[in-house]
Amino acid sequence: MATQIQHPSGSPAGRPGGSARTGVPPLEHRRVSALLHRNSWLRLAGLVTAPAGWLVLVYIAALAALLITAFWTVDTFTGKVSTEWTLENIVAVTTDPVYQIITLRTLWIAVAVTLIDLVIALPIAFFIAKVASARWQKLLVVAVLMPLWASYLVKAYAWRNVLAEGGLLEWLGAPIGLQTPGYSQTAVILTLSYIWLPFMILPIHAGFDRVPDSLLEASGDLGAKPWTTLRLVMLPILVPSIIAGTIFTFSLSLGDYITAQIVGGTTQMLGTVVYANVGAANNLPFAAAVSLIPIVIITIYLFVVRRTGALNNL
Amino acid sequence: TTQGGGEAPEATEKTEIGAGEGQLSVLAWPGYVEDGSNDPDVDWVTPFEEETGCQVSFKPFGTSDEAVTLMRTGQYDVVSASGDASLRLIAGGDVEPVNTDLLTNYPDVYPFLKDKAWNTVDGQNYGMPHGWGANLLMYRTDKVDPAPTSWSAVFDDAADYSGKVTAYDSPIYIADAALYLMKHQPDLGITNPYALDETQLAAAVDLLKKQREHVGEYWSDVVKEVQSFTSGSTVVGTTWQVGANIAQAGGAAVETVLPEEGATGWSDTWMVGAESPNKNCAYLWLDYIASPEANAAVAEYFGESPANPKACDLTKDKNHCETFHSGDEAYAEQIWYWTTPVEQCVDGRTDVKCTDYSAWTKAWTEIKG
Amino acid sequence: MTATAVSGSERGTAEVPAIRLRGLTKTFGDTVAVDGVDLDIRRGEFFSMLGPSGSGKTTVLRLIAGFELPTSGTIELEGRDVSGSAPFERDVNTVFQDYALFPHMSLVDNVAYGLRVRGMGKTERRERAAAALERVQLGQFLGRKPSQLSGGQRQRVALARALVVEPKVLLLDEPLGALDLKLRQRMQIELKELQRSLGITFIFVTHDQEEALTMSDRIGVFNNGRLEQIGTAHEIYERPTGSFVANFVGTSNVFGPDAAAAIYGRAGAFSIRPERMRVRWNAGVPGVGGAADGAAEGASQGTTSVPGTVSSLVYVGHATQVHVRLDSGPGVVVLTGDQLPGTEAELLGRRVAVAWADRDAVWLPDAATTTSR
Amino acid sequence: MTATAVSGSERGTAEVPAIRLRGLTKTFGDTVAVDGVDLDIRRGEFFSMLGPSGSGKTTVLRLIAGFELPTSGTIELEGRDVSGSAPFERDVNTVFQDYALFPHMSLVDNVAYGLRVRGMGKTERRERAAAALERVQLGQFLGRKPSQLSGGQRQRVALARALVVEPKVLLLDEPLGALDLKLRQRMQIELKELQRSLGITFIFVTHDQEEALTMSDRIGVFNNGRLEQIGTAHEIYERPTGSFVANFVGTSNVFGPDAAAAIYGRAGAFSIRPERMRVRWNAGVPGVGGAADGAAEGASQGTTSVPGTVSSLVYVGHATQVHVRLDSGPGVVVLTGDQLPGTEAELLGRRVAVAWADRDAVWLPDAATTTSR
Amino acid sequence: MRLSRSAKTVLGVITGLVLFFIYAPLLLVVVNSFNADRTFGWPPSGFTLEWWGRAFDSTGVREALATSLWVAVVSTVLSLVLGTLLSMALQRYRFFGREVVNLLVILPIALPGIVTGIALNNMFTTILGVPLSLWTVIVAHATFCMVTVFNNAIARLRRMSPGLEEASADLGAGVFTTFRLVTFPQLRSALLAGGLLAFALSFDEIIVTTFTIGAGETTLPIWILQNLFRPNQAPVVNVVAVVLILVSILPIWLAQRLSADSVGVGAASGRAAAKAAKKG
Ligand SMILES: Nc1ncnc2c1ncn2[C@@H]1O[C@H](COP(=O)(O)OP(=O)(O)OP(=O)(O)O)[C@@H](O)[C@H]1O
Ligand SMILES: Nc1ncnc2c1ncn2[C@@H]1O[C@H](COP(=O)(O)OP(=O)(O)OP(=O)(O)O)[C@@H](O)[C@H]1O
Ligand SMILES: [Mg+2]
Ligand SMILES: [Mg+2]
Repeated sequence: MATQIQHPSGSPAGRPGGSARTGVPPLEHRRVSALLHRNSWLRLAGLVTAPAGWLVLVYIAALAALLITAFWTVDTFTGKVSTEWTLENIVAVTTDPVYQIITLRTLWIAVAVTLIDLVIALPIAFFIAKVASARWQKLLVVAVLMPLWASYLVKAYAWRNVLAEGGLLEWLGAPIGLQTPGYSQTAVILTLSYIWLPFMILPIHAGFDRVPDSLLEASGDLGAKPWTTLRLVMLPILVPSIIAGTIFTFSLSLGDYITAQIVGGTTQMLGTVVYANVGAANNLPFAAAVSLIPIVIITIYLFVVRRTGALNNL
Repeated sequence: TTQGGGEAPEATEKTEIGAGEGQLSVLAWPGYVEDGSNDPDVDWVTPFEEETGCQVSFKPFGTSDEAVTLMRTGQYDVVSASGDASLRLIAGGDVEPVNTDLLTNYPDVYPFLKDKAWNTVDGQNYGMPHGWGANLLMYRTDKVDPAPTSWSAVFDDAADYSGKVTAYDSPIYIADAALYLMKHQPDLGITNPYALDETQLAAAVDLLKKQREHVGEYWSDVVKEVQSFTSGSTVVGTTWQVGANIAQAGGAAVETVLPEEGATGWSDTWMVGAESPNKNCAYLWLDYIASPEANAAVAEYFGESPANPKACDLTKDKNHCETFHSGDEAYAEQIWYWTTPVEQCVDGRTDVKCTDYSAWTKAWTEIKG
Repeated sequence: MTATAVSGSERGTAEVPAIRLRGLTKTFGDTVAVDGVDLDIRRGEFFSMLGPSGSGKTTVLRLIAGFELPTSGTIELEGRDVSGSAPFERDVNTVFQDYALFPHMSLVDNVAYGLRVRGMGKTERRERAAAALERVQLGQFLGRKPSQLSGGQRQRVALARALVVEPKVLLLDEPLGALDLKLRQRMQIELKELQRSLGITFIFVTHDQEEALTMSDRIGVFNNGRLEQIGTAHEIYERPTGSFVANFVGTSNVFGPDAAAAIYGRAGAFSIRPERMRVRWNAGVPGVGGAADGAAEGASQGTTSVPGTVSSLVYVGHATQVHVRLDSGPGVVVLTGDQLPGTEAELLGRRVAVAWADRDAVWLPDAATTTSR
Repeated sequence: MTATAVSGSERGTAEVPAIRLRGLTKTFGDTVAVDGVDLDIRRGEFFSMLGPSGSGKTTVLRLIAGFELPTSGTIELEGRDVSGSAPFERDVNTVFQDYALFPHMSLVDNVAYGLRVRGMGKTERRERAAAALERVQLGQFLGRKPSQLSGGQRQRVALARALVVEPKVLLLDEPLGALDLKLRQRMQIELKELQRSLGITFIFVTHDQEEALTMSDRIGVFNNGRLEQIGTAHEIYERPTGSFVANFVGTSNVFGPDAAAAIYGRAGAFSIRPERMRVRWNAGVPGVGGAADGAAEGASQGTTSVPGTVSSLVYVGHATQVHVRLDSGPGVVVLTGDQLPGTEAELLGRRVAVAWADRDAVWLPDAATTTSR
Repeated sequence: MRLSRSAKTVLGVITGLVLFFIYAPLLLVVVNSFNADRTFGWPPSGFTLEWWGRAFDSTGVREALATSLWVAVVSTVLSLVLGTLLSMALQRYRFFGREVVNLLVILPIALPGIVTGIALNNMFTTILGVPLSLWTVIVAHATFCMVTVFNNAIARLRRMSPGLEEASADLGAGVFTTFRLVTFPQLRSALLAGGLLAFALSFDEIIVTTFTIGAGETTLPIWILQNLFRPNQAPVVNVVAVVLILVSILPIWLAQRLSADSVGVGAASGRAAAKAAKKG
């Protein structure tokens, strides 16, 4: 039958001679494709030029320019930048206790936000990935994702109302004697934790989802109770996902100034200082010097976690 | 040399207003330029556009400092500059002198707003006065007793309401402390809160650092501040009249007072960008915005005193000008309008160098800590 | 089959069996994965579960290990009912098909894991783990990560990890499935030897019948969630109780009721193994031994011979499969190790007779039942 | 081997071969994956590549298909040098081991793909694809996605997809590797029949020797990137040219030079297949046939018999492997289909003789070379 | 892993609490959009639909929304193109500087927005002399949105069998045809997920936008920032936020369904494929 369909005329033995083609069009000559196929560097160049060029020309150049600016000064009255090299700004930023305190405070806020989010995200991500039924899983992921679309500003502002004296938090917490922390550093930590929480849950959830069930079963099989399994098997495997989450929460918190403005009361963060200098005081060189602090911190962090494979889990 | 220590660049003054160029880009405080997109009832841009054919694009700024930064890009034709921005703009050559003769509404403007340090350099006028207001002291009548009459409520006596004091979030607020010191520590020799030498600044910074311990929140946004007052998170602190109005309208038990020391305040001037390609539209705007109708609408919407007395008749709230002490020259006299602190002391001292705005900025960061 | 299953279990009643399953049933939604399995497995036994894909082998194993809970029925481990216990409460360990080695731990930590969660000190558990790895010839790789090993090596790590905690029963789910032939054969021998020397009960899942036949003390053949037959390799191979088993285990020439009636004049079906048949090459040559028409043309001494035509020859190295289309219907395969009396071209289409000893015909009791299921 | 390879290629010189490889070499960094392979494959031939894991089979296939470019050497397709061409410029198609079906396309679109990229109109290509699917008995599943098929079905789709563009040569990389035994056997038959009816050249990679033996016209045995031997199944199995081939293809009892010298008084090594040996069960019983000490105790008619002890018995269903440790050293395996003369317990440790016909001993020319490599 | 019923319950309760923590403030936003009190005192002083009416009348909101959509769409498209190219380059090739590029693509999202913002602002205005406009915003957004597309695409590419592209070439398709017919369709859902995230990031971006937007242009977040603290506008902002949340359900649901990186069918088939690959 096969032969009949494929070769209505002629015997199959005729085929190998190559004469009895049944109208399959011949292969076209594709010069460009063939060229690309032969030269892998050409393919690579075609792929990498535009995005890498973009990143370097737009972003790295801009960062480099900013770094250079940090060594300049500005005439504060006319606002003209003087391009004489000086370490004045850098020295001021690194030695002035005010900036050291602000840096430490900002770091503390970022670390606290990261830890809070981590502690909240772990159980819920675990529940979604490994306990909830397939249908619930989908619903819960959507439920976690949705707040991402509510405006950041609106969320911060909502927290302003929650935290207000006599606001939602006090109103709810009154029976258990809960008091609002007011507009303060604590408020900033709370609000940032809230805003960045989905960014922590999602990668951790994906991480949990990737741990094969058989590993968990193997652990139970070898006598480990669920808690031990979590500690010895799940968490180590999750490390890259967790770090991916912390990159978001940590770096987003590190550079924030709007939340600090809205609920921070008197709290100053690094972002506040940068913003005050560039947006208000028109002192870009000094702002650049201050922004070196988060750049250095984040770069070090990225460099340290690079080898865990976390960067592939963002 | 100018008063500000910067060079006032020579510019050829305009001699007539020609036909509009068809477009105008405006940099202003939020609320100064409304085209009905936020509230259909609040619209004074559309009539201008219809009248002159100049299409307005608008960019708001949050603080005077931001205004200076933005104006420096040269992308704006006109700007509403407060006193703490105007001198910097003039010195930087970002704005150019204005031939007030071409502005039909200029003659109507209150005389006490004309030819002032923040809008006139070397006798050259740099713009059209627009409106002014004072930084007042607001307090919760139910929480603050007795009613304060002095800024000491937020300085020396701030501990009474620790954590519930508010202050304006800008380096220019240092002037408020300086004003307080001027009255309470005369031996410091402060004669103008915008002319502080190193020791005077240090004293002001000290005062503010002490205040900082009791500040619950710094505000740069008047509604944010009103909210804090309404909820009770804040009970005493500096405000604008408009804030008090909103709070009272919302039923909050607040009252304002112009304290015995006097107060700082702002007086805004519309200026023309030096590199503006739309000079005709710019002049048309300057003239239009000080017209009684427009000035009334802006003053009422933003909450300040109009510069044009004729505007007082056109406000919806007939008491507006009274509430804001519009024509009250005595009241206006008590106000130290925002001026950019510069090295060359604005109080005329020549024996010392004054601290400039960048020193104030650094000091402000230090105060907030 | 039920009869067989019970007979299987009856043997174990004297002593307490290592594993006793009674009426074990597991359903997933509408699918009945395991359907009333009764089974006793003796201590120290090498028991294989054989069956086609989806027949429920893995599910039974997972029920025993405790990863799934039975829908109904009970599981006893050395006389103790563990039907509802968690995996970590059962003295049973599993070697997973995909090995399930912890990717973030070194080999020695993988193997020491079971001891670690039992609270053994670091030095001791590492020593034991090292010894266990030594036993599976991986003593030199202690510090490696699983990803740095080949499939066969991983399999041995999984084995060491399961054995180091000295379970009473070891469950192995197609542990050799992913290995290539040579390696699989070597591992079969190693596994069998290990089991003998340790005396642990092995329950071994495979769908490779040769593997099951060569390694097991007893074999359970699964089909559709049920145990079709339980018995030794010999019993399963030589005396299948149904056509399913006859066909699944090894190649069988099954003669249906019609053919059986024609040949033996008896209702029912029977099967004969290819290697039990002989081809009489000269049966079709006139004068040497005339081809009979129709039915049984039995020579003396209980031998039956049926005429047919050679349809193909397949050389399999150690022997040749001769496919013969019988005149009376079914095509049969004969496996012959003898030299063929001619080239392939000469033999194709030749008239021959296929002969077998009557005692090699296995009567299938359930042929009818099986087909109807 | 070089000699063998060249002889293999010599055969193909009369007509233009479908594939001609000359000095084909491929290195990945330090690894020499393919090492100077010369090979001619005739048109319409079913050629299998057999060899252990990592021996370079897949790499040769990928070189022919054009997925890799050779480090040195040339590839000719029907006389045309294609060494540097892209895959889409070669009239060769591949059935991938994991099938590589496009998951986002229905079966019919998968199969029509090759026609689509050649610019054939929608109606015509779908008709042809449907016909091709019909041919592999999947006519009723046209609209399904690959994920809805079983392994065997996917394999057939991959086949249809490759065949519908009518390639001159079809490359198959372990197409049956992932299937279970029964299905694999069925697919082997189907594949072979398809190849016969279409007359297309098949190059078939496998590491399952039985598969290679049963299906191929010729087999090339790979080892370490080189071709060890090329020949028909018979040649490879019965006349291995080296101990690697003797051991890799089927089970072999290889006697080293020492043993060979002791038995036949001749240097060199030889091998004997287990099924060619016989066990003389009564050789150890006094008075029946005395056990000889030491060397060759040949009976007449060119038969050699060597004494030893039964060390184990493995039942493999169709036969039993008897492992005998010879007194003179090596352990050998004898495959016997006969009934054993006793139970396992009785036979273990019994003194027996292992006998074989001298003509079944295959002398390995390269024994020394192979070991040194 | 079998958990005890109590453990499951505890986890469920925690999840419920966290969801409450996530949604309570959002609910407050919803409530406040009907709150008659302009400064949102709690509990609400009265119910009003005024803000909703105003929001629908506000041309400012509509224009800002249109601007935001335009910016988000264009920068998403740009980041889709760039991110896909980059992911293919990094996944398929080992080249000098690969690690650096890998780090580079992450940098714009990892560094604080204000740093990115002032760096780009400085770049555009001082160095290049380009006037700020919507296009500068788009360039900035595409720069940091690229990474979401990149990550989704590269994750998918890693799972994708390289055999598929070989099969395509084998059947006669050239490099571009292969991309169009084989690679792209399989990347599609990953690109959609990445693109949606990019869209969301761009749509809600405020800090970088502040520094790169031109005069007279207003994106929705900028509009919100400008109006958040204005007496008559703040309640309208709440309305806008509520509408955004409601409208976002659709794209999220879509992304969720189409992304194999998340739970469900996709993941299951991915695991099956991995298993099959191991067997081979
Ligand atoms: N978790 C589950 N959910 C739903 N059905 C399942 C589940 N596990 C198994 N099944 C079904 O139960 C039946 C038996 O599956 P099981 O895995 O036990 O078969 P098996 O004999 O191990 O097959 P294989 O040889 O393919 O591994 C199959 O039909 C399978 O589809
Ligand atoms: N892309 C590659 N990079 C580096 N080494 C490779 C690559 N492909 C193959 N090799 C190496 O080349 C050698 C031959 O591999 P190949 O895949 O051809 O073997 P094979 O005979 O097909 O084995 P298997 O039976 O396991 O499929 C192996 O050592 C392998 O590790
Ligand atoms: Mg299974
Ligand atoms: Mg291979």
